Amino acid sequence: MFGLKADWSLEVQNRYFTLEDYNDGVARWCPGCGDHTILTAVQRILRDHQVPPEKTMVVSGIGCSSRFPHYMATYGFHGLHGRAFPVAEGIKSRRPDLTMFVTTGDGDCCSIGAGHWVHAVRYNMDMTVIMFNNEIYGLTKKQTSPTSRAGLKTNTHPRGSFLPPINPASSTLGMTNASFFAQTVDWNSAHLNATLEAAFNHRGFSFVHVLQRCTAYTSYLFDGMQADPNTLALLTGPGSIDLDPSVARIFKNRIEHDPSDIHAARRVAETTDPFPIGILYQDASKPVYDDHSNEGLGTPPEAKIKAMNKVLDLFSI
Amino acid sequence: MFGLKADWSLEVQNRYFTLEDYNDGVARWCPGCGDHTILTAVQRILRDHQVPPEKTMVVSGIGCSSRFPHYMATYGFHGLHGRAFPVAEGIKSRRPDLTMFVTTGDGDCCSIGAGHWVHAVRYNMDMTVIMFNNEIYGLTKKQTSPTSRAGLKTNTHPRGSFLPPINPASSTLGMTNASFFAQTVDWNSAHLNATLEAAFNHRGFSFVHVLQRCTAYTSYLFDGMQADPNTLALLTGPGSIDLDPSVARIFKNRIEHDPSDIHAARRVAETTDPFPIGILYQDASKPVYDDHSNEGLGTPPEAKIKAMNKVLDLFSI
Amino acid sequence: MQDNMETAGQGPKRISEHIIEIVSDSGEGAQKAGQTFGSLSAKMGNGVWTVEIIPAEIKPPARSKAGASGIRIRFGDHQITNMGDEADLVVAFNGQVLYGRFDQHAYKAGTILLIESKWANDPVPEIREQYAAALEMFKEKGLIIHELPFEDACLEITPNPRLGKNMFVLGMLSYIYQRDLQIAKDNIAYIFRKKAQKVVDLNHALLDRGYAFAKQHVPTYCWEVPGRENPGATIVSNGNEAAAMGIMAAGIELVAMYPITPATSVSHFLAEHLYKVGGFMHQAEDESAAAGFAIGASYAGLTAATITSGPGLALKTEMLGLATMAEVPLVVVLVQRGGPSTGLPTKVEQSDLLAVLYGQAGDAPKIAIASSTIEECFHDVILARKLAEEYRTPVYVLSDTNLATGVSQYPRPELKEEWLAAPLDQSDWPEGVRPYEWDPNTGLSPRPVPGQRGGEYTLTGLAHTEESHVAYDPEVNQRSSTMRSLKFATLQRTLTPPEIKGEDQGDLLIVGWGSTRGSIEEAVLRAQKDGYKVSSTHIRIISPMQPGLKEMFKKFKQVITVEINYSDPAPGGNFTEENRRRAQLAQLLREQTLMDIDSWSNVHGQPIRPGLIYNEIVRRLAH
Amino acid sequence: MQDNMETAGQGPKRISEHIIEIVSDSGEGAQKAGQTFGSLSAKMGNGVWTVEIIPAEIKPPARSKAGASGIRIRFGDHQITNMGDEADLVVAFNGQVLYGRFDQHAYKAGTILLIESKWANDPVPEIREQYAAALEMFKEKGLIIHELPFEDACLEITPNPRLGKNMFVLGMLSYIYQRDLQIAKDNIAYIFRKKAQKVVDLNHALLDRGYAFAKQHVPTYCWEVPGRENPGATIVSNGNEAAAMGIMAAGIELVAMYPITPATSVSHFLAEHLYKVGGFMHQAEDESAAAGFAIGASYAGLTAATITSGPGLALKTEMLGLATMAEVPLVVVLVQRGGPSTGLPTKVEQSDLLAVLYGQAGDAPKIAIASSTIEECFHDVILARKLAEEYRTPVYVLSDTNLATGVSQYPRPELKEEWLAAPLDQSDWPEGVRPYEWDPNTGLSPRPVPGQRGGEYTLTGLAHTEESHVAYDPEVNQRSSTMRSLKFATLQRTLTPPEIKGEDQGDLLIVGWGSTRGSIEEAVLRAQKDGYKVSSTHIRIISPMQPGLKEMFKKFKQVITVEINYSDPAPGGNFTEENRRRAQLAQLLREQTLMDIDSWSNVHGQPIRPGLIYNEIVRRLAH
Ligand SMILES: Cc1ncc(C[n+]2csc(CCOP(=O)(O)OP(=O)(O)O)c2C)c(N)n1
Ligand SMILES: Cc1ncc(C[n+]2csc(CCOP(=O)(O)OP(=O)(O)O)c2C)c(N)n1
Ligand code: SF4
Ligand code: SF4
Ligand SMILES: [Mg+2]
Ligand SMILES: [Mg+2]
Repeated sequence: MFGLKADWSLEVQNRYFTLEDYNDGVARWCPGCGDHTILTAVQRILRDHQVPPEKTMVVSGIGCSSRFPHYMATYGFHGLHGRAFPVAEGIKSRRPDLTMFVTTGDGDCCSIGAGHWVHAVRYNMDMTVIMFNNEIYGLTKKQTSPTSRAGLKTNTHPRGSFLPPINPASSTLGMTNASFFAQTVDWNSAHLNATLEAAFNHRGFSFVHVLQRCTAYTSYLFDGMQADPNTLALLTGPGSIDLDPSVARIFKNRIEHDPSDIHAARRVAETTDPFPIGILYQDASKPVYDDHSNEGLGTPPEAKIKAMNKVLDLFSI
Repeated sequence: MFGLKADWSLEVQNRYFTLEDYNDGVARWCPGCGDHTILTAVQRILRDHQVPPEKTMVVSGIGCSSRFPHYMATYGFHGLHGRAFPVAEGIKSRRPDLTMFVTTGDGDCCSIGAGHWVHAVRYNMDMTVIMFNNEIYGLTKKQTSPTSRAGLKTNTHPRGSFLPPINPASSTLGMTNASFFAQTVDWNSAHLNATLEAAFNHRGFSFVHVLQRCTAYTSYLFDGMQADPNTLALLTGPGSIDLDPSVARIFKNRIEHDPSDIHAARRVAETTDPFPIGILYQDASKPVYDDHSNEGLGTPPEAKIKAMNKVLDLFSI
Repeated sequence: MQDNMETAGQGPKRISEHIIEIVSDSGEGAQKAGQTFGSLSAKMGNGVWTVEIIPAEIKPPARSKAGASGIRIRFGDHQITNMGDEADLVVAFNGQVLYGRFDQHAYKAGTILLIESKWANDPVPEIREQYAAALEMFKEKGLIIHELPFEDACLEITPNPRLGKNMFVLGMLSYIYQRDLQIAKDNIAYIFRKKAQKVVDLNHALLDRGYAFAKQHVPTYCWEVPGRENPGATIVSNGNEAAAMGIMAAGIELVAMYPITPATSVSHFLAEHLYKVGGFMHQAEDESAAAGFAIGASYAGLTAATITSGPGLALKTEMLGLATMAEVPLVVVLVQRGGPSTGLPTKVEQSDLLAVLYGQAGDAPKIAIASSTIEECFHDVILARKLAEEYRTPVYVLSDTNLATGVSQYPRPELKEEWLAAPLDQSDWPEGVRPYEWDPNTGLSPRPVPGQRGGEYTLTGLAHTEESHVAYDPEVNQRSSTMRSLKFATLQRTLTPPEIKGEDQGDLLIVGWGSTRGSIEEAVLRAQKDGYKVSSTHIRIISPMQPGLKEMFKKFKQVITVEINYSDPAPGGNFTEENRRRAQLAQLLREQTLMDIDSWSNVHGQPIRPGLIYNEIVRRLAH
Repeated sequence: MQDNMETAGQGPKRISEHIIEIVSDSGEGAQKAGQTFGSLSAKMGNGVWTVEIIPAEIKPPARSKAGASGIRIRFGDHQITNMGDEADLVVAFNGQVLYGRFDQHAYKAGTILLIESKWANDPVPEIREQYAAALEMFKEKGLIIHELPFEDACLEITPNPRLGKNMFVLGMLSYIYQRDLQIAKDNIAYIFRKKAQKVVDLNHALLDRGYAFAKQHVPTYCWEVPGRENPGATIVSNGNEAAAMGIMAAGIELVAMYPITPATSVSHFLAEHLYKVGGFMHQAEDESAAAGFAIGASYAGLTAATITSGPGLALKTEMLGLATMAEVPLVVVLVQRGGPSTGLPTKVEQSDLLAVLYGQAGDAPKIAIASSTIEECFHDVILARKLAEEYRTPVYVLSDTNLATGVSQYPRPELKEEWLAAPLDQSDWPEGVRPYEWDPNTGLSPRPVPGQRGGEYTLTGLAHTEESHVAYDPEVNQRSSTMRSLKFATLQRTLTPPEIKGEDQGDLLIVGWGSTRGSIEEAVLRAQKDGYKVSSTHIRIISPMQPGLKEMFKKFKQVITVEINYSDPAPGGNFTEENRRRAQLAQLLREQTLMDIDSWSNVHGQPIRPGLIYNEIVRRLAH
C-alpha cells in the first residue's frame, strides 16, 4: 500500500470523469431544498475541469449545508460547527495539489464561525467557499440566524428577530485581504454555475454567497425573488462573470460594475433590493498564505537531518 | 446588607468625585507604556461626568491592556482572552444604570476575539470600547498580532510576518450595524480625551481604535509618528470631535469628513499614511440591543407569579 | 408487558398497562394522534409516558426506514416512569417505517400489528412487493398481523385521508382501550379551536368512524386500563419543558444559549414565555459567548443560566473554569446526547458526567445535580439556583434526551415568591469586607455586585487574594484553592444518603443516576417480586457526592451501576481485568469507596429498557 | 545541600554539589551570568540544573519584591535532575529583590549572601533605610552576610557597571568554585562574537577583576566541585527546547499554535528553526483554529502537532473530541501551568491530567505520555508521533513549567531518518478496504489520505459505520465505540510496568508522574540512605495506564502519590475521610487498583523540592 506509484501522472491523462464520478448516493436534503442545485453545480465544475475525485476535497462544518461532502464521491471532511475554515486551511497548507471546496451555512460561517471567517479572508488561501444562506438554522429546526431578516419569526424569536441581518457582502469586503467576493442564487443554475466557475478560477479565498431556499422553513422568503428576475440586479462589465446571453437576457436590472474597485464593490454590497448578483470584488494580486505555508515542501530527508544536526549543534557543549 | 436604601438618589447628588476616586494603586505597566495615558484619559472622563465609581464597570480580556480594570477603583471584570465583549454584553443586558467601558488589545479583539467583535458591533450595546493597538502581543512577549505590520520580526515570525495587518477601521465599518468608530493615538492626550468623550456620549457600541506605544517591543514603530504630527490627519467638519483650537493647530494634515457617510468613512478607513484620527463614522439611529434586552426590567413578583401560572395552565390537564 | 396482555375475550378485559405505537411517514399526524391519546388517558386517571419517534432528517423520503415518524404511548393503572419494553400493539401506515423500530427492539413475538392494507393493491409493482416483503418479515418475527383498509374507510368521510387518518386511528384506539369519547372530542375541539367548525366536525366524524371500524374489524381487542383517583392538579410535559418552567419558577431572569439539539427546545419554550415574567433570553453567537454573557449577567447581580448539550459544553469549558475560579453563581442546564464529538445528536446518552466534573484544567470542583424524573427537571433548577448563589459557583443540572423528549404527568408545582427573590441589592457594601472574605470554616463568602458602593473590586481568573488582587505567592494560591474546595466539603456535609429501594442488604445493589431511574426501579421491583435479593439506589447529587455510600454498598454482595454510557465488555481478547474501562459513575464510586463496583451499560442511543436491566439482574443472580 | 557545605579552610575544599543564585533587578544581566556559569560547569563535567527567576511583569520597578530577576544554578559531581532545596550561596545586587525568594523558601539559615554594599551610602535616605531593613531581616533568617562593593570595583574598569557587573559576578563565582577561566573567556567571546573586540576585552577584564575581588574579599569561600568523565556528545537545553527539537526530529512538519505561556517558547524555537527542515509553523487566530488546522493537515496525510497550555487546552476541547471520534493522528504538546482558569500563567502545576483524560463529552479515550526529564521531552514527541499514527488518535505529551524552564544536559540524540518517514502516500487505496476497517482483535485500521485513488470517504464527527457513513443504529454505535476503546486496550497490552527505584517491597512507595521525578528520586535515595524502607516509581504512560501497578503496590504498607496539583488537607473541620479530594493521579490509581492510595501535593506554583518530599517520608515512617 505504501510507496510512490511510478506511473501516476501518466494514468491521470487516461481518465475521463463524468458527473456520476463525483456523486455519492442520494442526497438527503428535503425535496426542493436549494442545496441540491448547488451540489449539482459543484459536480459540474469538477467535471468541466476534469479534477480527479481523489484530488478533490470538500470541507464543511455542521448544518444541512454542511452535509454536502457526504454526497460527493471525493474526499470530504464534515467537521465541527463553525470550524470548516481552519480545517480547510490546515489541509491546504501543505497540499497545493488538492482542489479545495468549503461549504458552510449562514450560522456556521457568520455566527459561531465568524472569527475564523475574518481570518480565513485574511489568510486568502486558495479555496472556493460557498456560503449557503437560507437565513435560518435549518438542521436544528428554525432558530434565528445572524442573517435572518429583522422581524423574522423563529423558534428562538417567536415575536420576530430584533437585529438587522448580517450583510455577508459588506462584512467580507471590509475584512482585510479580501480577494474575491461574489453572490448568486440557488434557483438560477446558469448564474450559479458561471459564478462558481469564476470563483473556482480565482487563486485565493473565493467567497460565494448563495441565497438558498430552505423549503422547510424560509423558502417563502425567496418566492417573490424566484418569480420575478427583476428583484435581482446583474453585475456587468469587464471582469464580470461569463454568462450565456440567453440567460443574461432575463435580467432587466443591470449594474455596470468594476470588480477591481473595492469602494464600488462596497457600495454595491449595501444594496439588497434589487439583490446584486455576480462578482462584487476580485483582486488576484493579494498575498496568498499558501505561498508562505508551502515553503520547504519536498525537502529530502538527508537535507532535513543535516539541518536538524545544525540546530542540535547550537545546544551542544 | 440587603434591602434597598431609601436615600440612595439623594446621596448621589452630594458626592463629588476627583480623579483619585477612580484610581486604584500604581499601574504595573512598563514605564512609558501608552496604556498609562489611556488610563488617565478614562479616569478624566469619569470625573468630568461625575460617574459614581460603583456605577462604573470596566470589562477586559487578557493582555497588558486588559490589566486595565485592576488599576481602576471601580467595578472591574478581568476575564478571558478574547471574551471581553460577551461578558460586557451580559452585564449591560439588564443593567442600564451601569456605565460600561471595555478595554481590549489587538490580539484580544482582532485575533481570538474576532467572532465576538463581529457580533458586538451588531448588538450595538451601549458601551465605550477602547482597543489598544500596539501591533504586538505584549503580555506574552512579542508574538505577531493580526495588526502587526507585514514584515515585522517577532518571536513567532523571526523572519518577518507574512500577511497584511488587519485594518480595524475598515473591518469594523464593514460589519453590520456599526454605529460609532473613531481612532486616535495614545501620545496626544488632548485628542485622546476628546475622542473618548465623543465615544462616551454616543449611545451604542462606541469603538475607539488607539495606536498604543509598547515601549518593550514596538514603540519604535511609532517614534516617527510621535515626532511628526504630519503623519496624522485630523478629521474635521460637522460631527467631528471637539478639539481645543490650540491643540488642533498642530495638525497640518486635515481631512474634511462627514462621519454620517458610511462610504466616505470606509474610504478614510483605507488610508493609513497619514493616519486619520477622529470620528470616522457615527450613526445614533442604529438599533441598540439594550432596548431589546431591557424588556421587562422591574416586573414585580406578583406579576411574575401570575404570568408563570398562566404558563403552567398551558400544561395542565 | 407480557403478563398483562390478553388476546381475546368478550367485553373489555382489565389490564394493568399497555404500550402502543403509531408509526407513519413524517407529516401524517401520528404524533398528534398519540399525544391526544396520551392526554386523554392522563385525564382518565392513567399513568402515561409518551415519547416521539423522530426521523433523523427534516423531510425524509416516504415509506423509508429512515423516515419513521411516530409515537410510543405507555399507559397504565399506575405511575409510568419510562417508555417500557416491547410494544403490545402497533398501528402502522406502511411497512417500511417499521424496519428501524426492529433495530431498536421495539417489538416482540406477540405484538399486535394493525397495518394499512392498501399497499397490497398499489398500482406500482415495486410497492406491492415491498409491502409483501415487509409483512413476511414481521410474520417471521412473530407479530400478530391485521391488514386493515384505514384509508378506504377514511375516504368515506374525507377526500384527503392522508391528513385525516390520524384521528381515525385515535378513534380505533379509543374503541380498543375504551377511552371516553367525549374527552377525546373536547381535545380535538381544543386542538382545532382556531380552525373553522367544519374542521372540528370532520375530525369528530373521523374519530367516530375509527371507533366503529375497530369494533367491526378487531372486536376482540378490547381492553380496560383503569384510571387512578384524581391526584390533584397535574402538569403534563416533557423534561425540557419542565426545565424551562423550572428556570422561570426559579426566578432566573437571564438565559443565554446557542441552539443545539437536544437542549434547544428548552430555549424555544423560554423564547416564547420568559419575557412574560420579565426575563430575557439571549441567543448568542456561540456557546462560549453564551456562557460569557450569562456569567457577566450573574456577576452583575442577576440570576442567570445557560443551556447546552455536549459539543456546546466543550465550548463553554474555559468560561466555566473562570466562573469556578472567580466564584460566579451560574446555573448550567446540560441536556445530554450521544457522544463523543457530534456523535448522536438526537439520541440519549449519559456520557458527559466526567467532562462536567473534570473538563477544566486546574482544580475546578463543581456542583452537579442529575435529574431522574421529568418532575425533577423542574425542581432541580430551583435547587440549583439556590446552591449556585449560596456556594457562589456554577451548578450543573444534568438531564438527557430521554427526559427531554419523554412526556409524562406530575403534580403541578405551587409557585413560591421566595423562589423569585433577586440577589441584586444595591445598598452599601459593609466597610472592610473583602470581595472574597472566605469563612475559614466553610469557604463561603459574601459577594458585592456592581452598583454597591464600597464593594468595588476587579474580578479575575488569575490567582488572587481575598481582595481579588492578583497574587502568585505559594501561600495565597494554596489557601484560595483550599477555600474553593472547602465550599464543596461544606455542602457535602449537609447532604443525606440517597434512598434505597428495597431491602438495605442483599445480593445485588443497582446504583443509577439521571434518567434511568424509572427503568431501574421497575426492573428491580419485578426482580424482587420474582424473589431476587436486589435493591436499587439513585444518586441525585453527584458532586459533591451524597454521603453514606460505602456503608450502604457494604451490605450487598455485588454493587453495579447501570448507565447509558460506554464501558468495555467483560475481559476477553485485549480487554483484561486490568485495562477494562468502566462506566462513568462506576469510576467515581470506585475511586471514592475503593469497592469493586462494576457497571452494566451500553451506548445504543436508546433509553435503557426495564426488561434489559431485569435480564442483567437475573444473569448475575441466577446460578 | 547541608552536608556538603563547608564554611572555611585553606585551598579549595571538595564538595559534592552546591546551589547558587544570582538575583538582581531585571535588565542587569544576572541570567546571562548564570547561564554562562552553568554551561561552563557542564563543560567541566559537572551535572547542572539552572532555572531562571522571572518577574511577573515585563518591566517591573527597580529594587522591588515583584521585580526579582535572576537565576538559580545547581551543580554537582553527579547528574542533577532538579532545582534542589535551599541555596548555599546567593549573589544579590540589592536587598528588595530577595524578599520574594524567601516566600518561596529559597534560603535557609547558613546560606551565604554576597550583597552589593553601595546602598548603605545611597544619597536617598529611604533607600538607605530599605537596605538596612533588608539586611536586618536576612540576619534574622540566619543568612551569613557579606556586604561587598561590586559596583565600585567594576567602576575601575567600566563607567557603566550596571551592564558589566554580571561578568564581574561570573568572575567572583569562578574563583569561589575554581572554574576554568579559559573556558569562561571562550564563552564570553562566543556570546559577544558579533560585537567589537573591545567589548570582549572589557568583559574579560571584568571577569578577571571579579576573580581577584573574590580572592581578596572572601578568600575562604573556595570550593572544588569535581567534574565527571566526559559523557560523550551532550546537549544543554530546557524542556521546551527539547520538545521543539523532538518535534523536528520526529518529522513533524506542521505545527499549529496560538501563543500561551509557558508553551509559547516551544513555538519561538520552531518559528526560528522548523522551516530549516522543510516544516511550517502556523500561528492561528485562536487555539480552536490551531487544533483544527493541525487536524486538517493530519487528515491530509501530514505529520502534525499542536502546542498549548491549560486555557488553550480548554479551547481545543471540541476539536480534540473530533480527532478522537474520527481517528485523526495528532501530537498535542501540553506544557502545564497553574490553574484553574488563567490561574498562575508562569508557575508550575501538574493539574491538567484529568482535563486531558476526561475533558471531552462522550467516551473519548486517549493516549497520554508524561515527560519526566528534559531528555524525555525530546524523545516523548518521537514516541507520540509513532503512537498517534499507529493508533490513529491524538497523543498528549504532558510537560510543565518546571521542565519547560529548567535547563540541564543530556546525551545528544542521534537523529534517525526513519523518524522522519512521511505517512503520506498517494498510491492507490486497496479496493474494497473501508476507511475504518477495524481489526476486531485490535481496533486498528488503515487510513486513506486525500490524493489516494479509491480511498475517497467523508470524515465525520457523527456516529459512523466502517464506511464512514453517518449511522445512528444501536449496534453501529456500540461497535464503533468498542473498536475505538479496544485500540487503547491493545496498546495497554504492549506496555511494561514502570521501573521501581529501590526495593520492590517496603513501608512506603511513592508514585509520581512528570517533572517531579528528579526530586522524588533524590528524596527517596536520601531516605533510603537514612534507613527508611521507601521506594519510588514513576509512571510515564498514564493513559492507557502502564500495567502491573496493583501487584507492585501490594508489597508496600503505604502507597502515596506526590504531585503538584490540589488535594484536600487531612480530615478536619468540614473535610472528612469521605469527602476529601485526592490529587489527580491518586484518583486514577484508586479507581483502577481499589487500593487506599493517598496523595501528598501542593499548589505552591513551585517545583516540589526534594527536601519537602524527604520530610513527608520521615513524617509517614518515623514513629
Ligand atoms: C458547538 C455546536 N453548537 C451547536 C450545534 C448545533 N447546530 C448544528 S447545525 C446548527 C446551525 C445550522 O445552521 P446553518 O449553519 O445556517 O446551516 P443550515 O442547516 O441552515 O444549512 C447548529 C446550531 C453544534 N452542532 N455544535
Ligand atoms: C485562551 C488563551 N490563549 C492564550 C492566552 C495567552 N495570552 C495572554 S495575553 C495574549 C495576547 C496579548 O496581546 P494583546 O491582546 O494584543 O494585548 P497586549 O498585551 O498587547 O496589550 C495571549 C496570547 C491566554 N491567556 N488565553
Ligand atoms: S431544512 Fe431547509 S436547508 Fe435543511 S434540507 Fe430541509 S430545506 Fe434544505
Ligand atoms: S509590554 Fe508593552 S504593552 Fe505591555 S506593559 Fe510593557 S510597554 Fe505596555
Ligand atoms: Mg442556514
Ligand atoms: Mg497588543
